Amino acid sequence: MRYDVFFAGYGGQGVLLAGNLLSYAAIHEGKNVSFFPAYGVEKRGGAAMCTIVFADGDTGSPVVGNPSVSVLLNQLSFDKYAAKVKQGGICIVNSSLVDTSAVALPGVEIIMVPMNQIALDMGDVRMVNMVACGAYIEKSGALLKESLEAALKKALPERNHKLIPANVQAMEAGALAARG
Amino acid sequence: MRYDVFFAGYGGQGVLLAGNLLSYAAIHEGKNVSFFPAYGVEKRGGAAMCTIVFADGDTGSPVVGNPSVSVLLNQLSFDKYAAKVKQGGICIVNSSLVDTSAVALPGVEIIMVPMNQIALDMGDVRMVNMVACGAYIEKSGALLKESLEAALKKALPERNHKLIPANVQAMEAGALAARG
Amino acid sequence: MKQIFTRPESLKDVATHFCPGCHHGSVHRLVAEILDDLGIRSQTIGVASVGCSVFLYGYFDVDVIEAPHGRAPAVATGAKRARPDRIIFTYQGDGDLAAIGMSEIIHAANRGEDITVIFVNNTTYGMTGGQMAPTTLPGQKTSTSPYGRDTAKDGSPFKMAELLATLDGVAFSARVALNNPKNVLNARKQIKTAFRYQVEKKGFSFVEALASCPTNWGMSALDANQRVTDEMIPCFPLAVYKNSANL
Amino acid sequence: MKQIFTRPESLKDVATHFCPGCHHGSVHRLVAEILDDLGIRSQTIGVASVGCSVFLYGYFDVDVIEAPHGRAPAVATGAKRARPDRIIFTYQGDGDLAAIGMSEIIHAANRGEDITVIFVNNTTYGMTGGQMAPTTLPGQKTSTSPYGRDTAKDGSPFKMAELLATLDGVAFSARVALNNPKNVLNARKQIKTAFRYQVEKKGFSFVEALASCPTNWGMSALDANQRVTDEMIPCFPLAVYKNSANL
Amino acid sequence: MPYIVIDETRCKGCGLCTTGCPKKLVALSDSPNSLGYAMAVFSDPEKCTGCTLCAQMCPDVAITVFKE
Amino acid sequence: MPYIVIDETRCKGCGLCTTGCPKKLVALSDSPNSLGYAMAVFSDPEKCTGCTLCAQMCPDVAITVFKE
Amino acid sequence: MQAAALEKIFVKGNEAVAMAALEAGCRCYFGYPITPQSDIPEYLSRELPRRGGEFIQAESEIGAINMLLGASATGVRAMTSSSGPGISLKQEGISYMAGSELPGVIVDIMRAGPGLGGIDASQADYWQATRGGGHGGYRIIVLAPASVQEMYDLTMMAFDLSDIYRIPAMVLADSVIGQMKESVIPNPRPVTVLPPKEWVVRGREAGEAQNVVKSLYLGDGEMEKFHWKMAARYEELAEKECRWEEVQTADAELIVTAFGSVARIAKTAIAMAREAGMKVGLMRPITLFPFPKKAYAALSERCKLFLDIELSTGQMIDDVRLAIARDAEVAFYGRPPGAGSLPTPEELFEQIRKNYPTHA
Amino acid sequence: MQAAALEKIFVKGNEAVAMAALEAGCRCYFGYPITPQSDIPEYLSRELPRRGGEFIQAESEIGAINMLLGASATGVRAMTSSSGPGISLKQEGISYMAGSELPGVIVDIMRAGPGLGGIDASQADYWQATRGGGHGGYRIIVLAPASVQEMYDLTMMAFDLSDIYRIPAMVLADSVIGQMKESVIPNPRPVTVLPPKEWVVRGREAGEAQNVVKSLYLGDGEMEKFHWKMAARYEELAEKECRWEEVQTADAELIVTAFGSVARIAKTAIAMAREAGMKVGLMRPITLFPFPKKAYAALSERCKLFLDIELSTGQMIDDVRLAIARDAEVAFYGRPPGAGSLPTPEELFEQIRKNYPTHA
Ligand SMILES: Cc1ncc(C[n+]2csc(CCOP(=O)(O)OP(=O)(O)O)c2C)c(N)n1
Ligand SMILES: Cc1ncc(C[n+]2csc(CCOP(=O)(O)OP(=O)(O)O)c2C)c(N)n1
Ligand code: SF4
Ligand code: SF4
Ligand code: SF4
Ligand code: SF4
Repeated sequence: MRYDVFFAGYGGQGVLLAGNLLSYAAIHEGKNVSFFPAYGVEKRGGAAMCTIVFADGDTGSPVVGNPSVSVLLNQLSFDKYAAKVKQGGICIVNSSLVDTSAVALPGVEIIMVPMNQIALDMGDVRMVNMVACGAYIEKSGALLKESLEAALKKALPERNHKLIPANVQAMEAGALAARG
Repeated sequence: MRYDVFFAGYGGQGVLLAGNLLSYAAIHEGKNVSFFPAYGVEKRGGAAMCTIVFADGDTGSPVVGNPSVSVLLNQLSFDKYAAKVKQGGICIVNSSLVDTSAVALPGVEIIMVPMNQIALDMGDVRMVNMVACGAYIEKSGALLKESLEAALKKALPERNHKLIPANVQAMEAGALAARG
Repeated sequence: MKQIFTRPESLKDVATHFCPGCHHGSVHRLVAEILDDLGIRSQTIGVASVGCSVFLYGYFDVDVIEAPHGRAPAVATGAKRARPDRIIFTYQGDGDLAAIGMSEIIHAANRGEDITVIFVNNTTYGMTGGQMAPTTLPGQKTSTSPYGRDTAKDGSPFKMAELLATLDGVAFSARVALNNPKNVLNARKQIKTAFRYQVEKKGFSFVEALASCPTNWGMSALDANQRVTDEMIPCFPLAVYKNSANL
Repeated sequence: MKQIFTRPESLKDVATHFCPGCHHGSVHRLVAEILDDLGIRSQTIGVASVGCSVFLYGYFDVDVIEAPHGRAPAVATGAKRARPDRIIFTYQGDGDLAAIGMSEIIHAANRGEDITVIFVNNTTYGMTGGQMAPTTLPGQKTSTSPYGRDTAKDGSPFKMAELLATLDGVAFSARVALNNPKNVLNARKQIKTAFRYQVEKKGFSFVEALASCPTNWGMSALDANQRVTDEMIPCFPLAVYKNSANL
Repeated sequence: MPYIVIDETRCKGCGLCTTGCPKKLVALSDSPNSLGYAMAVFSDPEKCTGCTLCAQMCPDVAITVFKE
Repeated sequence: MPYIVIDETRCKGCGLCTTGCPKKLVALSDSPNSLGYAMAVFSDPEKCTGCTLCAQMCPDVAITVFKE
Repeated sequence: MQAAALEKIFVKGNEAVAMAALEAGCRCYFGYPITPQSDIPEYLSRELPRRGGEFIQAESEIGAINMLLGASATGVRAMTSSSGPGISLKQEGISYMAGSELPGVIVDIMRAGPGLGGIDASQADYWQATRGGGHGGYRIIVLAPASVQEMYDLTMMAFDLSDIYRIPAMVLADSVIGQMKESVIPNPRPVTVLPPKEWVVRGREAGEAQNVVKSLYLGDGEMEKFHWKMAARYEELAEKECRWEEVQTADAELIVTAFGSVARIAKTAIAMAREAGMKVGLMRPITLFPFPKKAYAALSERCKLFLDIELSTGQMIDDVRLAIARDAEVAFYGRPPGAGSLPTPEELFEQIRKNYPTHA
Repeated sequence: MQAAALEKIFVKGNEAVAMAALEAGCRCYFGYPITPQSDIPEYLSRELPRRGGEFIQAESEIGAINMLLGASATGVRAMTSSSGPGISLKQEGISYMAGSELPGVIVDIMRAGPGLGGIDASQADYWQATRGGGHGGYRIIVLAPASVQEMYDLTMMAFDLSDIYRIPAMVLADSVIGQMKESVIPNPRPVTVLPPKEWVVRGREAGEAQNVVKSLYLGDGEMEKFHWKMAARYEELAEKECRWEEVQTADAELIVTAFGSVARIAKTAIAMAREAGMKVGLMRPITLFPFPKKAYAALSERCKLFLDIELSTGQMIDDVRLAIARDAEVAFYGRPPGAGSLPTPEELFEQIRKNYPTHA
């Protein structure tokens, strides 16, 4: 199998860390991974995006035109990228910040997860990205929760390992919310 | 007709001025001219060469492999370039400085002109190039003496025009010597 | 009620891309005010450099040439010689002016080109992500001096205002800072003097502005501002190093 | 009978291509003598520049790298960092060092690279036929300053020995001349000190030698030599500008 | 009475103005503006002298000062 | 007695040596050497002190100085 | 293979370059910051000093390339890296290195140009890299990685090839390959028989021959001899060192050809085409110089239609045209990207569909 | 023609360039000394100040090209000149000028390289000139004079073409053409309709639009649009501005192709061949970019054998191959010269003889 997922948000939302995390999880599962980050024109405070492709074999293109799953963390990202989700794909939306009402996405499953809200409830809004990761693995079934836990150890610097349990909890909350 | 002549000597012998002079003379006669100078590796004190081609029509190549006439002012030039003179061509040699005995040039007319001697006799060794020009027009018949006189006015800076009569005399002496 | 402080006309009414607390904004405003003060906006051509100030044309309401990295003084020279009736200023960062552009600034200064150079010294390469600059302080950690600038291998910070003041061609050279209102007001004064040199065709004028880069210093804007006071000014003394015509 | 003055071993026994009376030959000889004196020939790598001294490898009996025009200090930096146990010197003309190579010399000096720079200032571009150099004297006519160097447009001559002495990284900087025996002997002394700095790993050392270029000055060798006395030395004072370790 | 107006859409919450005001009339608010920055707010307007020092400090020209 | 030897094949006739000798023992000759240069010549050898100043001035290292 | 035992690491393309340089024994790095390659100097500024190497942030790209020249002349392995404008500034130095037969590795993480351009992916430096942006007529070795693993492996190879042939070697990648992360096997330095560097400047004892590193050829016929010698060396390179990747070319009726990141994108497009029943293959040159002419020629004997795709308005296409059989055709799809815009597999699939031969 | 009335002057190729620049209205010159082109700055240092123009001997070639950029941005006609190493150093600036759509004239009097090389004639900068030695993918106009008259005429044309197309223009000659003297008709500046320079920076009154000269393209799709716009402009150039010279091609069984000085030498060789009864012609491209592809294509419909001769190991040959009909062949004679060695007409005649088709 070849999986691809596209994450987008603004600068401070931890989009790249989320992408790294999924990448480490996929590696943990023995997959080949390509993680391709991109920034808007302005690096600071601007848009942040990344595409992760993982597969047993060749990952092929690191760029994906129509992602099978997109995780969109703010309005701008939603407006710009929601329509690109592949037919039959999934669009996971941070409903705390995104109003989807203006857009119809026929053939795409939209999953609304109030990520900011959940993260805030867990005690730290910066865990938005963990919530998003949880939602992603829940809906895609592409990776195991255990792999993400293992990945956290790799992706986070040693000094932040104490935060891992909280992060795992945030993921679980994200997964739960996505399950609907 | 297309004429070509190759001049070579060392730095101080006025080779380039001679070439310029012939060029102006040819222009005076309404010809197209190409004058191509070249230096040895060391500009100062090293070898100096030039090729002049003039014709009623197109001058064609500014570079000539086997000149119809070569005027060689020192031993080094003779050793290096005498053999290049075209079959049926003329090699005018400054016999004051060049020993031709070691070389045979079948099919080439060698004209020995003691240029330094003549120039010294005329009062200034720096007129070697004028002697050489005189010898050239005499042997080649390519240009009129009058044209060279006119050329002197063009090629020499105003302040040196007083030297023109002496230069013309040197040319005549060169021509006379070449006539043999 | 009168507006006694408002945006200068020479500065477009748009938000900048500068990070919060970045002194580039302050320098932009001051230069724009001087163009207004001296009534020279319509004569002025700006020469932008490569660095965080690359979008000069987006902020200044003047014609702008964008120079290659470090080459603004040469570009300005070409423009000034072609249009001696215009006011030409360059706006350059420390990487731009003191690293890659060292030759161009020294030679333009030495020729005494009638241009004004605004030099923003923030001890780092802002735009490219905080690498060591020629003005990085001894011991300062940056992304390419991870163990701190080692003067034994990397050399000491360049004092451009002093260095240029030694050249005959330089008419005016000063260093200013933007870290408190007094310094801001002084900076305004020196920048004005610098442009007056050009207006009066009195030769090359240079203002070095000590500036913060909170982002690449990894500091809050306030801490960064404080660092200008605590660390930069002691190393780079504020002064007028040359004022040959006493303008 | 003993030979009390003869060709140094580090100088090959060949004729040079220098014009009669050109001081390049004198500087070559002095540097070679110092290599002999200090017994460092076998450790030494020369870095040649582009100019009349481009044939350095033909005259010095040491390994040589030929640097692009102006870049000798950067080439020397690379070589020295790769082989810190070697003695590396550059030999550069004024066009090379003070025009196109301004950035490289200033930065190598500022970094305090452990190299020795021999700078031959003859106020012109010798090799290319006598164009204006950064050190051309005010009013001096050259093939590209046909009306004389105009300081208003062309700037004033650079005083490299003074300028570099202002940089922290520079350990030793001196200006010498070759126009009379006393100055030659002093030049020898300063060049020796410069190399001793490197031998003792004490930092960047620089010697500027005022030199004649009879050919491009359009003068006899003797007149050119006299011009050094009459015109150059007054403009470029002979002195040791920095000797940080008092060697 | 002099007063200042802080442009919400321009304030990046750097806080430099707060160091400029001799009367400490400018402070950073707790809640972010539309750009996500904790914006500067003006308080105690009656004490403002219209000295413009806050505005002098603002790198984003977000402060306009009014005075008779 | 000290003396100097001028290498014919190296002398370019620049004359700098003539300015170096305190005793004026070196002068330029009238006739050119093989390179075409009017070469330096050494005269009055008995006055030579072996001070090497002529040699110091020679850019072409054409002078060798001998002394006891 | 012992490589299999190595733990995979997950790193950026640029970091892989830096790691490979260390593994290859690179002792000195000289560079100047420029996006999107600054990870390379940043990594090496941390690691080189720890290993007794030298890292210099040069005053400029010109400083950097000339430091490389100086270091390389002493025989150490050394490298520089940059992007667009910086690579342009290095052209004189590269020409000198080529003229002096000096090895040395230059990494170009391309950005979009000309001029200041932008930091987006681009392949517009193809000509500059393969034809010599510098003066005087020379070639350098150009390797074009298409994955982070290749960033690693080809950087090591660049050091070896450069040392063996005494020709500067360039690793030419775009910002996709430079910025993306993939898992990489950090292969150990390959065992390569390198010629002794007898030409280095080193200081020397009496009696040892003088070594001179120079590009000045003034002897009679010396310059011409140099050029023909190098031409022969380029021939040897072409003979021995061409590398390329072919994917499903055996039965292909259309062969996509592309290098670097585009080839990656094309692979997925080709998979889509295969699924749609089209016989499409890929020819990816890995060495851009030497260009694998013979491989193209051989392919073009079987398949008569190529589709060249580049992140530019077309540069490699000339090399493809010059390489293939005279009766083969090359279609072109050029995509000079800008801010945030890259071709997608879907887009390339569309191009394949459009160009796929319909047999009447 | 009024030209006929003008007195011929006898000048060096380099001087003709300088004179033509003045006649073309060049107001500013920025340069740095380098052999074999220093006659150009030397001439202009005398003449420009007299005419109210500006001459600067820049601190370096980088200084010079950027001064050109600045002057050109204000709308004046301006120029720089250099050779080999200096042209390499200008590559970044040329790329910026191309990216900023700035006109400007750059003269390259080629010397032999790579590196320091030598000052002898060479044509090894062909690739650098025609492919863009700088980064980012752009082309500049390249004119290759073969006589002193053409040095004069093509320099003037360079100013016009550059202004019309807003593309930097290069006059590419070798030291033979630069150093030789011929008689020249100092033609007056041609009457050309030039587009108004509405884009210049000039300082401006309130209400006038801001002009910005820049090469930064960050808008969505802006960079791609720029590239395709330029590609279209290059097409237009190719359509309208190709220039070449054909000599006796009508009945030719072998067409020699060469540019610059070699073409001159070849002319005499061809005359020798004709005398020897061989039907040989000459195709000399005058614009190297745009390359006169259609003219080559047309010739190759009639004549199937070309002999490309270059003062290098072969660069233009690729353009010739890409231009001619598929069934035409190109033989090659490369002659990278060195100290004092140039191919002679006799030598080229020998090559013609060797390659002349023998019909069985
Ligand atoms: C020739 C070249 N080299 C490198 C770069 C990359 N670059 C862009 S901005 C910059 C430095 C910016 O630092 P500085 O001049 O200090 O300005 P700041 O951003 O700090 O204001 C560099 C190195 C470039 N654009 N061109
Ligand atoms: C990049 C580059 N620009 C220009 C030149 C041409 N050039 C050769 S030597 C030289 C100047 C020599 O003058 P200087 O450095 O003063 O040394 P001198 O010959 O006077 O000893 C120049 C400009 C070059 N070789 N390379
Ligand atoms: S990176 Fe630094 S210099 Fe650049 S805008 Fe941000 S704070 Fe200012
Ligand atoms: S040209 Fe000048 S510097 Fe060069 S060798 Fe002659 S005198 Fe010396
Ligand atoms: S050694 Fe002294 S005294 Fe003797 S010739 Fe030389 S300078 Fe004169
Ligand atoms: S100084 Fe040397 S070269 Fe000059 S004249 Fe005297 S001996 Fe000859």
